[in-house]
Amino acid sequence: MDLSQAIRDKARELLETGAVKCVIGYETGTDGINARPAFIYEAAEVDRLIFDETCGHNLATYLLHHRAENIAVVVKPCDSRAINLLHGEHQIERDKVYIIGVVCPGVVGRQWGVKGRQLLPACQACTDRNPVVYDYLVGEPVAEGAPAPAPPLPEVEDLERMPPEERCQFWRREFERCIRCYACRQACPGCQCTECFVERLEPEWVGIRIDAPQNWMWHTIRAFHLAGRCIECQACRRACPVDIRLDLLNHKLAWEVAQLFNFRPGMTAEALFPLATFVRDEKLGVGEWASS
Amino acid sequence: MSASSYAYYPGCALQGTAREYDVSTRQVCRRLDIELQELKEWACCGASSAHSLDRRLAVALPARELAIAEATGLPLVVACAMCYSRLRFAAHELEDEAKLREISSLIERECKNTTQVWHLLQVLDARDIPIARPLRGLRVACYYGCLLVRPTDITHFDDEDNPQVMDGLMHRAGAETVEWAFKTECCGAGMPFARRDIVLKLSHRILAQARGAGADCLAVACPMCHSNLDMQQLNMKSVFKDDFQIPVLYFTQLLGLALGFSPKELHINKHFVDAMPLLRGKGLA
Amino acid sequence: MSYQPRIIGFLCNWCSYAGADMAGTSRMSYPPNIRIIRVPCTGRLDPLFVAKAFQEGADGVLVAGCHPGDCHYAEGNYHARRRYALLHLLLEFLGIEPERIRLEWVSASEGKRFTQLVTDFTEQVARLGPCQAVGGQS
Amino acid sequence: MARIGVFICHCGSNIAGTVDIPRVVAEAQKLPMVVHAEDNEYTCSEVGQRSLREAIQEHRLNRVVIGACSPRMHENTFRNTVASAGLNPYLLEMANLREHASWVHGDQREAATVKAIDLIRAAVAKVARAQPLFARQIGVTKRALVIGGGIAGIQCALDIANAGFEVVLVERTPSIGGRMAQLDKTFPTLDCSACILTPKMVEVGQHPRIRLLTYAEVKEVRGFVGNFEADILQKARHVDHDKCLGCGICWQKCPARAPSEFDMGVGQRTAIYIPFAQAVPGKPVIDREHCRYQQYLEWQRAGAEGKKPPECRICEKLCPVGAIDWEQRDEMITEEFGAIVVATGYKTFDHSVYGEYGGGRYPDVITSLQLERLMSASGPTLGEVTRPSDGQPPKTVVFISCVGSRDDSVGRPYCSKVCCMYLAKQSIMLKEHDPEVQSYIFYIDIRAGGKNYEEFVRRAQEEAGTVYIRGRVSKTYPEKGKLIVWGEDSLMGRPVQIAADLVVLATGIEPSEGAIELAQTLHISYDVHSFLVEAHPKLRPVETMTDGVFLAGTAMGPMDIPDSVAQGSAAAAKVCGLLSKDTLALEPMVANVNAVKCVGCLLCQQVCPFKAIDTETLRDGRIVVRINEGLCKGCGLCVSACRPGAMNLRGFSNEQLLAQVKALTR
Repeated sequence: MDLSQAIRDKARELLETGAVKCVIGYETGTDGINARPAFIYEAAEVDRLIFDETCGHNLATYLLHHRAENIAVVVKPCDSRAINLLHGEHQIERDKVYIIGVVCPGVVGRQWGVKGRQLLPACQACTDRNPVVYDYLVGEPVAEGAPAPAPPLPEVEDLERMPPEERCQFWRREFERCIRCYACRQACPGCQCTECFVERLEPEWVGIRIDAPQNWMWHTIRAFHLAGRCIECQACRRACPVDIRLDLLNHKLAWEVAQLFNFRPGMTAEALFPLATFVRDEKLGVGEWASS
Repeated sequence: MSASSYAYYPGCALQGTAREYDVSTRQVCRRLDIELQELKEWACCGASSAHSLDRRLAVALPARELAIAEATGLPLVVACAMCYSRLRFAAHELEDEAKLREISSLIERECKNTTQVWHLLQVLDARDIPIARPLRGLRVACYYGCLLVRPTDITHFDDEDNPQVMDGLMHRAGAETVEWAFKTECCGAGMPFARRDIVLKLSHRILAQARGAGADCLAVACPMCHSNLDMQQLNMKSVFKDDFQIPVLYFTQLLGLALGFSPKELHINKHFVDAMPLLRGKGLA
Repeated sequence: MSYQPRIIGFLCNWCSYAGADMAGTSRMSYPPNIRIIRVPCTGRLDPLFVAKAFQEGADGVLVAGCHPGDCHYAEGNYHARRRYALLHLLLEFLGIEPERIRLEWVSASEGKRFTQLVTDFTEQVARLGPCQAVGGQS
Repeated sequence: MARIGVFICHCGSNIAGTVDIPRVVAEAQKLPMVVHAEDNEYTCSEVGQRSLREAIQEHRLNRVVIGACSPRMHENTFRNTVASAGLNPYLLEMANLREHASWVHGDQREAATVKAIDLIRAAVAKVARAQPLFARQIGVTKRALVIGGGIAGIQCALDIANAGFEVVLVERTPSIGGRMAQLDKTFPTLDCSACILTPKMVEVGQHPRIRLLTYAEVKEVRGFVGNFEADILQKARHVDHDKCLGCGICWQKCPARAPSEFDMGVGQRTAIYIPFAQAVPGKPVIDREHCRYQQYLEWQRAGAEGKKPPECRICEKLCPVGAIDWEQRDEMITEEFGAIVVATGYKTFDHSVYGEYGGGRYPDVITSLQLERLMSASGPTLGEVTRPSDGQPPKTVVFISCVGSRDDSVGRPYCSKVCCMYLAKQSIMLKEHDPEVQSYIFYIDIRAGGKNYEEFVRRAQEEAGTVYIRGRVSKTYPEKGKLIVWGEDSLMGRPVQIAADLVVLATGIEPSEGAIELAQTLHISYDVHSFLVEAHPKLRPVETMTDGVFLAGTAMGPMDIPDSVAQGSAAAAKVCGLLSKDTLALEPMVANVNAVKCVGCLLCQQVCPFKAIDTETLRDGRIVVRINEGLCKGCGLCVSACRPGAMNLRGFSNEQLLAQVKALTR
């Protein structure tokens, strides 16, 4: 059966039985090409729902705004890891969320004019095709080996090879463009704070001025707050109006967390966040200076 | 260990003094549908002398055999306890990556140290054994020797003081096994030429304990043990005035009997202490 | 005058701050560049203070606490070790030379070690020159 | 508006000799919010302190910065000074101009002066953001909980109770007495162990201020110093101890048998039993596993299939007071305490890893504690030492020391401390029991450090004729009714062989079962061997890192009876010191939560080493965290883990640290 139809059928059943108040899914946007999030409250409206390769948004983020009611949400594998993340961090009540998981064919970036077919680079490298958590699965599950972290993106490796000055120039060029609209934060399921540090006057972590050092500070803190938590759904990158390579920053940290702590966030809701624990005699390359 | 095909490393002893161990091993495995693929161009494992001469050589020699076995993609089975010990030792040493690189270049073969090394006892222990002729009434003292069990964290074989694998196989073959304390005591090993006095003393003690425990015969898994315990009985007679006349057999020979082979097919007639009167007496030959 | 790097040192109250005091009491001598901030524990120090110090113009940041197993609060330095391992990699990726950041263990009796550490670190940062990574005026 | 005063101390020439003080004062005066700056010869002197007090009043200062020595030196002094001038003591900040500037940069006047100015600037920035803090007072529940009824726990409970405080003593087995009760004699005096112990046990049982809970376990502990709450599981005894007179008819007539735990398996007990004759309380419990009636009930519950067990109930029929209560159930008792002492003791090492000694394989290889029971006049053989295999008295006995001690290969690198001495004792006692006995002791080193200990070992060698062989045993096997022991005499450099009648293994000491679970609920630390860890090995030997929780006896490591008793008393002294106070002042520099910003991710709860973070549900349904100020030690791990910035640390707030960073990077 067609994925869109399967989602519609399930959504109709859930709304008709009153199991949920709302189904969060995708519908075709006003340009007729790119999908956009859809919030369906009436069974009669379910035919608006679609699923295709333009359905990039991570809808799990919207659960943060609908904590009180029973909600169904359509998730791709990476989005499903966000659900586990939110569940593990006590941001959602699992029994209030009905998860419609979709076996993911990969998604494309925003399409201009016509629908393209080039999957996002992250999706090309991605090996996680099945959602890690769901109540109802749409599509045939793909046989998978043991989940392994994707190898570092070539661009990350290129950056690592650069001398520090070049690397910092690269990031200066990226961060200079930032207009501090915080769309990346709004799109991110990991950003849950009621008041973001960046908007606080005391302590003033980030100055109000939009300039290179303040932008640097904003992006550094944002990246570190997501270290070990980012599930690399690319929502921030997609949301960025000036196309800052936030994905590289996130990917670097996700890769390092996997290497240092053998950890991938969101694979289960119960897994212990690596910065919430420690191993007494681990060697992490810091604090190992021996005086002569 | 459920595979039916194994790479097989006989080792030098099984081509010479312990022919009967090789023959009975092949017979038993054939009957149990275990395919043994003898390693091509196999050579010395270094046993008994290399490790007292050169530490690198002691690893390089068995590592070469491990590399050859690795190329077959099959798990490796050995019958000789000395070979088992050296191969396990090498595999243990090669867990160190620097060592692995050094040795690989030394033997001019790629070795990833992925070969699983099993002793024949472990392989047979995991199989069904269709007994044709139970060894009823035969009281066996299972003698494991030192090399299979020690050091435990390298050989990963069995309890080092009171191993049970061979006893279990003998029970399945219908024999009784005696409870005794010398299953893993030293027999004198490679010293019969240099210090025959020591070998005689140690082997004599083992045989005396086996006899005291009421054994009709010993079952062994090591060619060196076998020659000490079997061949030296003649000398014990002159030194200790103690004529044991206790047959010493490879466990594969006893298992072969139970599987229905004739003593001749298992070369049981090739030992110094003749086992035939005992077997005839028990109605097993 | 030759280039003088600006170094911030965050020292835990129980071990490393006392170790720095020990260096003083023993009249040891080390380069004057380091400015020490006392914190109860390396685990108290959000690694982002280190990032903030760089953004504000520091050329090097030293964080020092009790040796593993000696934390006054039993576990603070173990958590710090994980956090700093990650921060280190993040800042390096952003173009800050890893030699500008140090997390080390100094006990209350290691005045000498503290002196050596600060001397060593100051020289190391001085060789790198001013930290340009954050860029622009702040 | 902050009005800050800055006071620069010359410290004689210690600071003034290197730092240009007038320049520092002049620079300090320019700093924002600084309304007064001065220098003093010695700020800590009476003159200096008076000047400080006067300046606070004259300039209406509400914040103070003192540039002087290390705060580790004089912070408390100056806190008291500013408090005496009416200022909150936490509105003070020190800049360490001496240890961190003048003393380490003695030859660099300019650099040291610049650094001093920077440090003053940072201190001003920090103190401007300081909040007044108040030490909260909390009440103290004047009762103590002692966990473990061995000699350490007994001594501790008695000392606390005799000082006038109530004590609840919880013991897991049916009687107090512990390991000491199992011993026949004690070294080096050869006192009869029971004779010196039982009076203390009786005193515990009769003490008006001690409540004894035997056959009970502490399951969970909540709260903090002065205010603990413990859940104690009273296991069902099936005997109503209020009715029971302890007449003993039930355990004399009970037909069911089980190996006696108290006799280390070398003797038997009945299913309704007291562990030993002098048990306190001297009233029995029914062991459900071995009781025939319980087996019958179990058979009924399982569907009444197979052979029907006898419906026994003999104890019930014979009990003159009707104390048998089949309906009794496990019961959870919750009590409040001000202090807790952990004295959970030890168990012996499982020797089965040493296959070469033959323990478990040959019946005449026994442990030293089993021999102790065989030697005891109240033991299963009434003090006649016999071989388990054939009941014959042994004539040649081999002792093997360090079985599970000083051996890294079995994960026990430590010395169990008492074995050398009890082996000497046992060899002497065997000789006294039967002059024909010859003892051999295989040892690694003889450790006899203690009052009259070395002399005692000499006595074993010279009077009892015990042969000490320095070396280890390689094999033990039976031959012709004897146990042949092979070993090495490493002093003579040759192998030895002894034909023994009995082999005794000196099994080492390791923590009791369940010690880790208890440590976890009490939140005290334990080492790699699961021994509990004291707060400081030299200076705080019976305290833990959790205020109000103390340790005594072998739960923290091997020790002998006098050390255990001393620790019991030491812990009691600490408890009494605590309970003698009506209130406790809590450390005010602890974490606090801004519930508005908290998103309830609970990461702080996961990182807190002191379990000081609870959750609460707000009226709008949000779950947020709350600091338990009694438990919080102010480490700040939660603060640095808190992404939303809801958590802060009083005295080291984010605002303050950030202000310092900015002041120092200016």
